[in-house]
Amino acid sequence: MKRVDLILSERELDTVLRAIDQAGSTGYTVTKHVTGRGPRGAVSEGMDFSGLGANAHVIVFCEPEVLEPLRQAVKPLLAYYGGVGYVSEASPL
Amino acid sequence: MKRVDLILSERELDTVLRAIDQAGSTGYTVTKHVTGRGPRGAVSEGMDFSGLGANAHVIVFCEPEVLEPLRQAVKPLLAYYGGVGYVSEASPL
Amino acid sequence: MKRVDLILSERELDTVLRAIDQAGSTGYTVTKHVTGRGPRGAVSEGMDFSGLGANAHVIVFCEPEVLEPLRQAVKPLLAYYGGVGYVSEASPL
Amino acid sequence: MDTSLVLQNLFTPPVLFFFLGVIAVLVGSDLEIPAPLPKLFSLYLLLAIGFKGGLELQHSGISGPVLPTISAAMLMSLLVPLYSFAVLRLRFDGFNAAAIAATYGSISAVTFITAESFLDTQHLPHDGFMVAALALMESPAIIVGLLLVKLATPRGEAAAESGSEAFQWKQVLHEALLNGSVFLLVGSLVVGFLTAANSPMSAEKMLPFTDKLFYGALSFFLLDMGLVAAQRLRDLRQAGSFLIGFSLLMPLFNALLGALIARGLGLDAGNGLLFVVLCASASYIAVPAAMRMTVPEANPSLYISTALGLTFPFNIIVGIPLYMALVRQVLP
Amino acid sequence: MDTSLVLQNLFTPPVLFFFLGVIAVLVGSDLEIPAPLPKLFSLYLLLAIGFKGGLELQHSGISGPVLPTISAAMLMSLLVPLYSFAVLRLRFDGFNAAAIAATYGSISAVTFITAESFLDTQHLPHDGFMVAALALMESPAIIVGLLLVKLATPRGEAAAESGSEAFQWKQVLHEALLNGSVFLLVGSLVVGFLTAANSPMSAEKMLPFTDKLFYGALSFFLLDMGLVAAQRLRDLRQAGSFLIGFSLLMPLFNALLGALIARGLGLDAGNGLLFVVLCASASYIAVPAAMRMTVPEANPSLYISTALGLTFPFNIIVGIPLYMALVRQVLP
Amino acid sequence: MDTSLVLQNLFTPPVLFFFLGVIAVLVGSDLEIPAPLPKLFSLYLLLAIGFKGGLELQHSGISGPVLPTISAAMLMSLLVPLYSFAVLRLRFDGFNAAAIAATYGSISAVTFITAESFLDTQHLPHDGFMVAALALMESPAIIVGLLLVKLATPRGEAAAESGSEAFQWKQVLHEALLNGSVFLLVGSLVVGFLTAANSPMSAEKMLPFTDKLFYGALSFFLLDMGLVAAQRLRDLRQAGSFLIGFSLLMPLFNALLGALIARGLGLDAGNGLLFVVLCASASYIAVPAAMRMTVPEANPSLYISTALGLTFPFNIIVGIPLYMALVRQVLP
Ligand SMILES: Nc1ncnc2c1ncn2[C@@H]1O[C@H](COP(=O)(O)O)[C@@H](O)[C@H]1O
Ligand SMILES: Nc1ncnc2c1ncn2[C@@H]1O[C@H](COP(=O)(O)O)[C@@H](O)[C@H]1O
Ligand SMILES: Nc1ncnc2c1ncn2[C@@H]1O[C@H](COP(=O)(O)O)[C@@H](O)[C@H]1O
Ligand code: NA
Ligand code: NA
Ligand code: NA
Repeated sequence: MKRVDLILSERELDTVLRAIDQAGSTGYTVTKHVTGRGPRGAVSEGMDFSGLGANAHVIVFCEPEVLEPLRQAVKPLLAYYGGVGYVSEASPL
Repeated sequence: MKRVDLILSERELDTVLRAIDQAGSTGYTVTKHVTGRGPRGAVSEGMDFSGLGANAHVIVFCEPEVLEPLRQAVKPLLAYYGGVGYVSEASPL
Repeated sequence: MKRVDLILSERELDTVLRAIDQAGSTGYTVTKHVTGRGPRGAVSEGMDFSGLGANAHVIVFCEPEVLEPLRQAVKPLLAYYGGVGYVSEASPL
Repeated sequence: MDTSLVLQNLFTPPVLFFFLGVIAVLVGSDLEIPAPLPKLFSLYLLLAIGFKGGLELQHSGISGPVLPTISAAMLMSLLVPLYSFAVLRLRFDGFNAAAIAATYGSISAVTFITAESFLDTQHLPHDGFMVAALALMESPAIIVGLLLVKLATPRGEAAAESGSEAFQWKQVLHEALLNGSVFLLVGSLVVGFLTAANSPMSAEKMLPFTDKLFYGALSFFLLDMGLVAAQRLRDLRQAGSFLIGFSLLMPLFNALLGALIARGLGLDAGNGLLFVVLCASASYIAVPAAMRMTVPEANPSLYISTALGLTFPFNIIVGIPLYMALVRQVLP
Repeated sequence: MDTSLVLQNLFTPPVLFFFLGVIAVLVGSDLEIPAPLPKLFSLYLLLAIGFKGGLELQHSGISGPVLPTISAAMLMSLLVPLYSFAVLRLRFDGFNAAAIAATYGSISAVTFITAESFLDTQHLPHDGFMVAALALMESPAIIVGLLLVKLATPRGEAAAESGSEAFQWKQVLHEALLNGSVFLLVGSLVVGFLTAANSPMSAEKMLPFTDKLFYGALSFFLLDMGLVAAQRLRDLRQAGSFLIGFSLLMPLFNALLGALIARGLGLDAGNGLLFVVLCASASYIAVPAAMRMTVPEANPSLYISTALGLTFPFNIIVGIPLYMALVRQVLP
Repeated sequence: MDTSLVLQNLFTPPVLFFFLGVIAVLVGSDLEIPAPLPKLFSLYLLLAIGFKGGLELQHSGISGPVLPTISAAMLMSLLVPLYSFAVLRLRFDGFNAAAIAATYGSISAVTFITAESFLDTQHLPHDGFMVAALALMESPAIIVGLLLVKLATPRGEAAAESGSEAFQWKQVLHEALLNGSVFLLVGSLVVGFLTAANSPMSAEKMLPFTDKLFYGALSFFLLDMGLVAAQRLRDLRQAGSFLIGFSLLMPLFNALLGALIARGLGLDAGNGLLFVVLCASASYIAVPAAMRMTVPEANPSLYISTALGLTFPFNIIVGIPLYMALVRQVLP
């Protein structure tokens, strides 16, 4: 199994979750109100109330087959709006 | 070392944490107010105030020996109440 | 690429984030209000309001080169103040 | 029926803000009240309603209709799940039927509070012991829900055959009696009661918080409830027309029965309406919490969406004035 | 100019708590108001200001200067971004210029609220329809911001050449009209209006929450705004002196224009000040949200830091009394 | 001693809600007030108490017993850790002894506030300068805590031998003086003082928030404190009977000393009680924050559990009325 970690702005979260569903994943987990720093600058807790909002951290455990459609759906979003996505190995407990 | 990720309802959290302790882990980390979707439907932030509550994400870094007792304690809980558990490799920094 | 997970008290967070920046990472992600248990005892949600505060979970995706300076900057902090750090493999989505 | 009552209910801030929340979801606004802020309001409302109920209970004393009314309320919370279960079994398996049935035996504190606010705008008095009735209707419904699972599901049969005890009664009683919201409501009632008896001056000092602020906080919370209820509405497509019909007709039936009992108890119009609302409302906090734990075989989106997505809005918007009209007809 | 006005504004709790927040960051205190608590206050302020505006609008009626003033306000929210864009293009690319320009066309609800509080301490009346003007200035600025991108950036040209539609207008209009804060403000206005018309007694019951608590909640929120604004100040080193100049001079110019328009509309001193404040303030909630989504090429730390780190503090601390003096000069 | 005082304190909402929280944990209810809601209340209480203290300080002026009292309070926050350390060294190493000692030199704002509420129910006046004393007792205790580590632990000796400076004094002073809660308390005091002096009308407008709401918010917060304190109680098994004895007897000793000093200062009963409460209470916010950072060798569950799990409940429930009786005895 694969583990995908996506970190992106809360404002694009719904779009990304729809893409995950369509890629055929059996599920996902979301942590909101996450902050951080990346190439496009810092996202701080202080801005959570403002229009910019904070980040969301999405974790997807999925079969390797799901990876490719997920990549195709999510990568353009990350490239356009910012955010990062990484894949690692995981096996069911 | 192993890294175990457990995602389950906050309502079963205490039971699972006790199981982790008994399995002999040196510690664990918990993020609450986590949402997501799985085979049993969606857990949304809007329901956080209701009786269903949100999910919790538990991370355990442990020796491989701990894995087996952990699995035996936690898997029945996940099977009965819902939730997922995955294992991956990790080495101390 | 490497994935580094650091779990430490929110009170040392700023120091650790500065160390991450100086080690040359392109970014990091932070989840605050995280609780847990470790060798130095439990950190509970109930104490979030008190002076002890809760934990923070920091994730860093970085090139292998960054690992060594990161380790040198962060390990003494973890050793002195408590907290854990683990490394695993990850590849870009 | 008096349609002006519906309008009088409709054009009040709590109901209008509820609508605003519903509309926000329907038109796709990104308005949200992030967790745990809704929890703050729900804790506050339970604390305030309990405390005020305790003050009033101390002043009115435990006599007259108090004990009969509370007993009747508890009886209803046992009875409603029984006949609800019979109806629901026509379409659902025992687990789901039991979980939904328990939901309807219990109550919605917010519906009760909204009904109290409605009574205030109608200048109709009501009594603190109704809050005690409210508090005591949660636990029986939870227990009867699990009894139904025990008696009428494969899990129950398997346990009976093997002679083992598949049911962790300790856990169920714990959930039923010590659930956070039940505990806070009952506890605040006791605190209010003790304060009124021993320190009237400090009771007075609580009022800006528990009383003056109440109506605004209720309105704010109903904005969130509108958001949440509308999100739940979507799940109901999955539920089908049987359940939709159930979630609208069962409250009406329970209301009718409740009105007749209120008449038998000799309640006045204010307490009568509250009694009816207790019978007609369904729980989306304490009971789902307990059901999730004790009947994990049931699908939460069924029981919570019916209670929260349909019965709750129905009661808030048309139910309360409708029940008021009913109470005026039935009570002498 | 009357410096006593500056002092009268300065020594009020909202402004002093704002300062306290700024100082906390400057001296390095670890004081923080963790998320989502600031959201609670910002939701509350929008709800309360909308509701009170709705009540007043119902009492004053929609006549006299109401429609002309609202129209003029909307016009300003179209106009300001246009000439701001022209100025900003001297230094910035089209994307950044458009995003910053849109920010200045829109408004800051907290600045408006602080100005209302200032008027109250000056015993100057003001009207509910100004809240409607406030609510209606967000959307046009967002739309004009995107039009600027379409007309004057490479993305726009590429789209025009290829004949394709690179701009998701649906998404933009959605952001412009259904943005959570715009929706809550307009919705609360309507709720207030309907409540005042149909249930004056329940409007009364809202006041402890929406009215009495307001000043204190504003002060608390401004403590947080002070923390946030001061954190943003750091980003401004990156922005350079051109943008710093812009963020202080553009509000002054907009204020002057606004004062002349207020004179033309025949507004009194209270509404006149509010009109000027609408023109002079810049958005750090609705517009950045929309810009992030529709102009991701722009650097958020530029547009949000100017609006929040400089223009906002400037307006809160010296702007409001300055504009008051201006209004007294310009209005007959 | 007058047991009616104990009962008069017990049957007030703040203390009853504190009990309710304790009971919730003891019986195993899942009632919880999720983070960061408790933070909201603790920030609110600090802001409100500071602001009100500032208003009163402005009215009373800085004369008479003001400066002597504040000086005496600061002296006590230096003195208490010294003799506490001597006692604690009988059982603990230097690090733990220093951290616990510092805790007892400092104060608990919530205990102080509860004592003020108690005085109000007793119709006893008290003054704003006591809030200044409260604010100024945190920092000295933190500094003396670190001095103890420096003088009496292996780390201190190692640093002295090597001639190096193992202690980051800058960091300690920063924690001591700019800690968020100290900063907010002192800041709000200054804001209140300046507001009362310059804009009495706007001070008036703050009162519904800072004053009217206060008692209810305190009660709500004490519900949470009850939950937290009871959770901490469990840790105390680990602590052993020596520390349990210390956490109950040391406050009594400090109270006695405080009462004698209050007599020497010529304080009246109201301010006298507050002075005693300052001496007898222990910090679970500012000092633990500083100790965690500057003495990481010490075990946090020791110093925070004693202060929060035992001394705090003891003071809230029996301490305050006991000290009242003491003050009545000792003061002329
Ligand atoms: N190297 C990284 N490691 C961990 N998180 C990252 C990294 N780079 C970016 N992020 C996260 O992704 C968010 C968006 O990044 P950006 O691409 O700058 O918009 C940041 O705010 C971080 O939370
Ligand atoms: N494939 C998955 N990847 C990540 N999280 C998951 C996945 N499946 C389930 N979850 C999480 O586990 C929770 C419980 O799942 P469930 O088994 O449906 O009760 C969900 O709400 C998700 O947060
Ligand atoms: N084995 C572990 N697995 C996961 N998290 C851990 C582990 N050990 C410690 N932690 C986390 O690190 C924090 C600090 O640990 P400590 O070293 O006890 O100060 C704990 O509160 C946990 O959140
Ligand atoms: Na019912
Ligand atoms: Na503007
Ligand atoms: Na003390």
